[in-house]
Amino acid sequence: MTMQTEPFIMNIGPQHPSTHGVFRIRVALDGEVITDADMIMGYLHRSMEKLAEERTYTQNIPFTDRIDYLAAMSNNLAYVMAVEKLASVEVPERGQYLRVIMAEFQRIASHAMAVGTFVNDCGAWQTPLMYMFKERERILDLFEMTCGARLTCNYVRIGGVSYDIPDEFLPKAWELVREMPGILDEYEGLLVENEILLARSKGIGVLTAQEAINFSCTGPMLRGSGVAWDLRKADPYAVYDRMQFEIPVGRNGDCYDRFRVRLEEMRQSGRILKQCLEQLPGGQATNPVPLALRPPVGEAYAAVEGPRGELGFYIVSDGGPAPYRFHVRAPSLINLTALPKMTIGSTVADAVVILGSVDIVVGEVDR
Amino acid sequence: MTIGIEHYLIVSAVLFAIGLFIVLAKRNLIGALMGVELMLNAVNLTFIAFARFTESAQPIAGQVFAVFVITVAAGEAALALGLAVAVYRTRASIDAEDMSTLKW
Amino acid sequence: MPFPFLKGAWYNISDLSNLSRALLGWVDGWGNDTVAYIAAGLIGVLATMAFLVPSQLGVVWIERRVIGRFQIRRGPNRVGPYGLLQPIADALKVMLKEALTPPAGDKWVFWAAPILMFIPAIGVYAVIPWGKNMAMADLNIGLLYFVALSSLTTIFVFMAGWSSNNKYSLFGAMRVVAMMISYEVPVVVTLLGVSLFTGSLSLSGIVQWQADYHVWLVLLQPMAFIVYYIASTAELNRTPADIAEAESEIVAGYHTEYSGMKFSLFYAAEYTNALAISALVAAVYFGGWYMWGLEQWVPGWLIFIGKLYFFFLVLIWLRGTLPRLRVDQLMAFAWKFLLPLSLVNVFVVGLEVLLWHENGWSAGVTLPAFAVVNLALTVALVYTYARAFGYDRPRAGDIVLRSEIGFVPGPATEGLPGGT
Amino acid sequence: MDGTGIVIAFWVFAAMTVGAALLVVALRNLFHAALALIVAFAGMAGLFVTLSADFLAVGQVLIYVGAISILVIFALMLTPLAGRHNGESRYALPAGGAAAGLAAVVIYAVLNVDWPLRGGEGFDETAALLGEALLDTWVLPFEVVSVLLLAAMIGAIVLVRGDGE
Repeated sequence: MTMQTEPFIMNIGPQHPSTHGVFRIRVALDGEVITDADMIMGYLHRSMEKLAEERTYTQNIPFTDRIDYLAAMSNNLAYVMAVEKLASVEVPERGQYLRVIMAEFQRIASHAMAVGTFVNDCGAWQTPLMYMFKERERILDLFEMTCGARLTCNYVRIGGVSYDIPDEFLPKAWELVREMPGILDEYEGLLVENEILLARSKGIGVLTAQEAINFSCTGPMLRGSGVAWDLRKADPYAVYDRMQFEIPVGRNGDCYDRFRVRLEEMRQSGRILKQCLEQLPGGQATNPVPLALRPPVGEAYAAVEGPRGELGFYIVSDGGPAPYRFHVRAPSLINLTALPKMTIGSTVADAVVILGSVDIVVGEVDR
Repeated sequence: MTIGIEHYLIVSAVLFAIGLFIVLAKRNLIGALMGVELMLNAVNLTFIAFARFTESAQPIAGQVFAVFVITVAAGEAALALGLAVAVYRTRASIDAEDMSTLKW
Repeated sequence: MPFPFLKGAWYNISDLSNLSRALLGWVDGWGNDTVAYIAAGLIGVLATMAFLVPSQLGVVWIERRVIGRFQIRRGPNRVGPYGLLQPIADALKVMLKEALTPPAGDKWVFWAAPILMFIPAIGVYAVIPWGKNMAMADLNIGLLYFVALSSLTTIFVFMAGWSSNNKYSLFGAMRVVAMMISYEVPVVVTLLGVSLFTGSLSLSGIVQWQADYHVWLVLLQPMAFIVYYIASTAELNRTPADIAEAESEIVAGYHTEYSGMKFSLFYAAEYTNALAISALVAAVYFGGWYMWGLEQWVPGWLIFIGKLYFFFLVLIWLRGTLPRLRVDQLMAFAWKFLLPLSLVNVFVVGLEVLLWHENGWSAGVTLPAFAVVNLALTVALVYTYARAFGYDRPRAGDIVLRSEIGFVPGPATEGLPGGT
Repeated sequence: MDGTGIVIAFWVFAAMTVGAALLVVALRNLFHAALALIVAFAGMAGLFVTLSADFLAVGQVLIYVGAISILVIFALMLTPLAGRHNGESRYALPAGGAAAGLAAVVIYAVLNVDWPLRGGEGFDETAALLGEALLDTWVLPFEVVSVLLLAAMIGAIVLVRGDGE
């Protein structure tokens, strides 16, 4: 006996509470089980890579804020590092430390958002998200007092950072860093052993290490699948080579492991921040560079370990004031390509959880 | 005016007739099943009306019978609808007139 | 005297039924049965409404405030003192919103569903015993009536989901049907234990039994209470079983397409149902108006409403803290966890009733003994079974900290070079 | 209490039941027909109440309105391609004749038989009476019916299960 029915096609998105923006998955269903998943992107395409070819190197920094609006600092850093590589600009030590401090704070903020929305996608009614927002809010306050913006910071500059930190920054940062382990213990106490969360995320959306590598996944997606890979260790940039920290790695490759890896990374970021704040040297934070920077003809690729994975910028210079080619290796987009692999065969409810565990930012997927 | 047993029996007869018509005339299998349910309901009404109005050693017996009818109706509904779904799966149709072969 | 029926009875606030009985007696004096029946019905309806309408507004405020506290925020506090007028503002807002009807949907069914939703939601209040002698209609099959009427909700939810002509809605509707049918079984089987023990299907009778024996049924049948409360939470479509309107999965489930007043009708019906379930739990398992003598000093109906609101708060608590289960997990939970437990409960209760009544043991010794036995059984069964039923537990080695890059041996990296 | 209330209730519920049953025949949309069927079941529950069969009335609501009609609707949803048309086959005319004839015969019989009526009221409380009767006089059929239900359930599961599972 065979069932002769046409598949039930359902659109998850583009307007849907769980797609984290305007992203659409067209799924074919058999009952609740997904038999086919088709990702449709581009609803948020803003043509940033092309627009960047018309603007000077400094003018492009705000674009990078808006690529991944939850991790503006990391994006700034990656882009600026690419330009610095291209133009061979040196950054003073204090600038390097400030960059790392901001990037790690940004990682905590971004992971807090990721974990919160992930648990939301599992069906919790906003409560974990609100808890996560509590600390994210304090981090955004730190950003605000440093550069005036909370979300789209536009802080890192070619040759350093836009402003040195204000006087009230360090006490607040120290307070937060000291409280961080306790806060994380609270989060873990709330979430890690929650029976329903375990039921919803353990064994769901399994991606083996081989598959994760084949899909070029990076970040918590890759680490959740048992691959200890972190650019901060593999190819240390800024001052990460002076930091003591560890790479949290999951062994099962399911949604739960990705969620746990994120929680653990927040802890490690706290460690890094502590070391950075201890070692923070004095002196100049920025080497001034001309606003209309004209790097020599050539190309450069620089990548950082962003909250979502390897965030790389590839820039080609023709010697003019604007990049000839500006390309972003967006971890959200590349991690997302593993989505059909993970969702086919699971249910609709699982698909939402899996999407939540990938932690996409649609601004970065579509650019 | 009082309502007697005749009133209930006539309502029941009308309902039974409607149910019979549905069973005999409807093309859709599930539609026909609705007729069966109506007929069973009509029979129940008769039993309960008798239990209420007629002389008997154990007047509740009519209601006991209705309980059995309801129970059997539940089983019948589950089974018949299962049949309808099974037929639909093999034939992609639940039109009663399409089901004219004994074997396929 | 303009109101002779008020003489002597009205000031006894511990038994408001005096008031209505006096009023009825007065109306009955006119010599017209029909008028008296209608008056009796009207009094009951008005009394129920006198509870429901303020509660309806109250619970919206309570839920928003309490959930706000759960989520470290304040909740509504702008409209009126402590945001008390927020529900009225909410109500005005939804009334003024445009009521959309999906053009490809089934217009009549679409309109009828939210209105019909209220029939079971309000109808079940007829049998709630607010206090001694204070049930609007003390049906001798009240418990069954309650269950039967609340099972009607399924149909109206399905009507809403189907007529919207929206795939999310249809999904939600199908889920509701599957879930409600599954969870009705444990609900009915657990309540069976109650009526076995008390020998009554009437809610007033069950409360009276508890008052007579000076015990709450939850002490005698803790397992039944747990099973019933979980199953009825699921029937209410509240977290962790809100798969019918699972916001993160199917937008808003069966009421995705509803807006304005029609949406708020669903919303209100949900609260009405939640209050009704809380009332049933308070009456059946927590002694209704009975509180070991406290009802001598405090009006019984106040005690009852207090218990009712307590269980409503528990529902809010669950909603504020738990994620949602998946459909198949919920079904498995109903059939594999709740149903066996409720069957065990019926068996044990039946055995106990048999022992008790056949041997003519005295209640003073028997009931404490049963309470201890049942509690032990509950702890053993619920705990061990829940453990056996539990999903994968987190293991110590799930997350490994590495200071070097490389592969971590584990299920995900099988066949890859391990540990470098 | 054979008062005006019962008379009104009877006519209301009888009209509701028969009217809804006619709608089941007349409505062309099968889903609407199923909804009309639910109304007919509910009216039937009302008629049961007027016959002082309160337990059965509630049972009717629980089983017919709450479960069987849901099953019918579910079956409708599971057969999406079958066409939701509630039309008649070519046997409509003879079927109508048969139904009308049956109704006529039964009504004639009802009106012309001298029923052995018992005076007095209906039952006070049927739940206990029913329970005693079921577990006393009718215990064998009761058990047989439970076996039948089990068999029907297993049968239904076997029927709708696919081969692959």
